[in-house]
Amino acid sequence: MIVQYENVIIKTISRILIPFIQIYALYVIMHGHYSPGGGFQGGVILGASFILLVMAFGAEASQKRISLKKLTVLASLGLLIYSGIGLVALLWGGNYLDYGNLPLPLATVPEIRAMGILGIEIGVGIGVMAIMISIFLAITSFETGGENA
Amino acid sequence: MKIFVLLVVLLTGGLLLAGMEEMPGWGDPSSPPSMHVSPRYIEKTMEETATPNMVTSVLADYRGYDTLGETTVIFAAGVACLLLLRKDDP
Amino acid sequence: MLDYLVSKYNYWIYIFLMMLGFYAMMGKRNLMKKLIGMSIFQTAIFLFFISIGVKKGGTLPIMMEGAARAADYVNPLPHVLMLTAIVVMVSTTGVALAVLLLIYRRYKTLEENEILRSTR
Amino acid sequence: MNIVQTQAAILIIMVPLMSSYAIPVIGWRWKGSAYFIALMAIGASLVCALILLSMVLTQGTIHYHLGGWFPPWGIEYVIDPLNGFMGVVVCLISFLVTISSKKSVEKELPEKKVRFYTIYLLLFTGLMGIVVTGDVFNLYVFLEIAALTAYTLIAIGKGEAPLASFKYIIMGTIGACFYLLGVGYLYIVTGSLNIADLAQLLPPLYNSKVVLTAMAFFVIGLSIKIGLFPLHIWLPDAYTYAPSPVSSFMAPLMTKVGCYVLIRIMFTVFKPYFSIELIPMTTILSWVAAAAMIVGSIFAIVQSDLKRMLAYSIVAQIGYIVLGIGLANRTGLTGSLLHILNETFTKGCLFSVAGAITYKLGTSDIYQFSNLFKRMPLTMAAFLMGAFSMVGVPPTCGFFSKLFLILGSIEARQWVFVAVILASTLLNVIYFFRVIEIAYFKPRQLATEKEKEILKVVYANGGSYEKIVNKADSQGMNEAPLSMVIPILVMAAGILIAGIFSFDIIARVIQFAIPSGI
Repeated sequence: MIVQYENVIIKTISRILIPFIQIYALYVIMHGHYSPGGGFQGGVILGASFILLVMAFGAEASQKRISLKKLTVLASLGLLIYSGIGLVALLWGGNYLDYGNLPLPLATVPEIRAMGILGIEIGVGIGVMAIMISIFLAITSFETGGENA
Repeated sequence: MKIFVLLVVLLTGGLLLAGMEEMPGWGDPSSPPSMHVSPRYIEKTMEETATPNMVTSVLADYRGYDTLGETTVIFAAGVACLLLLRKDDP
Repeated sequence: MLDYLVSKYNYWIYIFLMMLGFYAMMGKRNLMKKLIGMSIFQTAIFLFFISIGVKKGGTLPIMMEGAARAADYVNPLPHVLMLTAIVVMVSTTGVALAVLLLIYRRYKTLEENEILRSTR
Repeated sequence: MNIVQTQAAILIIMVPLMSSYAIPVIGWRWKGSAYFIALMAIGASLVCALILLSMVLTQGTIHYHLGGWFPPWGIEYVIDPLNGFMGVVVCLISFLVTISSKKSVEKELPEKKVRFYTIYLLLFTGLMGIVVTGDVFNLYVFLEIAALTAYTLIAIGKGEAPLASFKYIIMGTIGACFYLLGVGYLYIVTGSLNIADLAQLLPPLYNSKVVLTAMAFFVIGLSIKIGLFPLHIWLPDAYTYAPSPVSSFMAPLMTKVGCYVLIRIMFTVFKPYFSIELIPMTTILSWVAAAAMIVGSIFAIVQSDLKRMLAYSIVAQIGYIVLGIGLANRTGLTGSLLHILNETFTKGCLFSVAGAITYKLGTSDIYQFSNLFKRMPLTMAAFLMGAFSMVGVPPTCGFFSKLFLILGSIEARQWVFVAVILASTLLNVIYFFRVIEIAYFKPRQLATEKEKEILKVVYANGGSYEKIVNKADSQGMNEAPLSMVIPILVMAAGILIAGIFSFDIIARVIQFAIPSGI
């Protein structure tokens, strides 16, 4: 379990840092097209900001913000977005994951494809973030919380 | 036991070194991987997917299904850790 | 021999790293050290794949202005394959750590010979 | 309806994949729904597999371009008679085993059902993804999904399961990384990742060392995955300590899909000419397989636990399949494919029987099976059928697959292998009929005190005497629940039907499934 000690320095610095980490993570997810980055890297950074939150403020504080139940639903949601976009492309003619057929109101096919890629990145980002945090919480709270047979 | 393992490791290493001759040298632009499939990714990325970052366009569009498999792997790992370590079901 | 060594040094490094991980996986007694060996083994494979894609004179695979010529940019395909392999490595290490936790909780040790003695 | 037909190649993966994402969400409120979603998803995949097989046999190979991109650039699904046949076999056995293991999941893992069925369905998706894909790297991704979920499912078991799972993780990762290295070595000399494209680009490079190393990586990596004799160390522990629903799902499928990948690599990616003449790969494999058959059977004889005995029996049967591949002639390969079908049905049936026995008796130790035929007649009848098929008694499918293997080795002038097959069959007889003998004939001699029951027998004339009766004997019919027994009987019947119609199956499916050029 994370040894919980009251250290004001860590708490204040992390309180300042976490919002900027999260904004940077969203930047990384969104700008997968133009700069190195994308769903996975952004999702991991977003997850890391929550892990910093748990380390600095202890598991109980973070329990209020994000519970394990919501995390699994969030992970499934991210993945359902990804495969859902593929399915929509399937239903609108075209093969699975063929973004050219997405019913987006954009002019040219490449732009629709770019938006399809962006949708994929968002789905992966959400999924990876939720999974990173749930793995971290599962492993750290194994001794006390989720003791299983 | 350790000697046996060391022998196996040295043998495999030697075989790998021997199997290295025909491999293209470091960074030579006319190596098969750089000539066969990837030129189309590089030249057609802007035309076909309007995404300057080629890695993202290959990752999400040309070989998008690999990424779906990959995300499923990480999803399986997440649910696996919860299954192994947590007692309560969601 | 020397030019052979210089022109293909990336393969030497990858083979050395891989054998290091391979030895650690099979030779080490402690289960955690086996896991670390596994990570070295997989990292060596990433190095091998990425070193395939390098082109002399090629830059980052992000399109700048002007016509795209294949020789200007590094081959993006190995990078994509290794993104997948890295995620696979992370997941396998995560599950292996969870399993190690279960083993430690049951046997109170990660030394292979102590575990085998208690199971006999 | 035609959208299902044209898109069947992807729906066979997409339906289980998306339902495995949905299970945790829906399971949040309705815990019992996890089993039904999993069953429906596997059923839908079975329907798609049957559609695919019928389409392949009528219209020839199906090509499905994912994302709309053409092969060397995008990922392609290629369904030909070989993986159509494998797909139907995998789906059918998964469907039956899922039904039969419902009760034991509720008994052994009561409060972990939702996550268990998510991982269970992902394992099924991984296996189907391996069978259907036509892209070498995509096969690695799904190989890793199947492997990762298998490690987890084994580690849930009690006792030494986590240790067995960790050993499997180490060896399985070495196997998967060797496979990935093989892909890398092929990529570095050809530049492509698509199986059909590789098959065209490779022939001029056949005598380069790099391609030789790639072949070595593939064969060693896959030998670890299928548990071929010298590299099978992880298999017995993994399948014994795993919970019984997991071992009855993984035992018939994981290793056979690995054999399919070996066939695909040796005869489709590399031309048969390369694997047979250029490097003696098939002769090496056949000698290793012969050793596997003998050693696997010998180890199976000395086991006292039914699941461990069946696990060693898998190692022996993998020897048969790889021997069929090693013979490298049409009859040998027909025998090998028919043996994959037979082995999947038989092991599915036998491991489900072991699951039912563990469900009822709480133990799978063979020496506790005294007069089990009286107590669990239907389950033991299915066990008998499975034993007959393993031994190769005529009407069952095992006889025909062994027959073709023997014909193949005669055709290949390998008399040693004929002797090895017969010897291994004899060893099979020993370890199966040992179980049947204990279960049928010998009542338990030394019943412990608490199990004795004083049975008061009252005569008509009032005199009475007390008879000491073994508790086990007096229980009478104590059959496993119906939902477990029916799938077991269906699988047993499947063994018989596959045997009787084996010539039709060969003529209509397996004949086309054999890669060309052999």
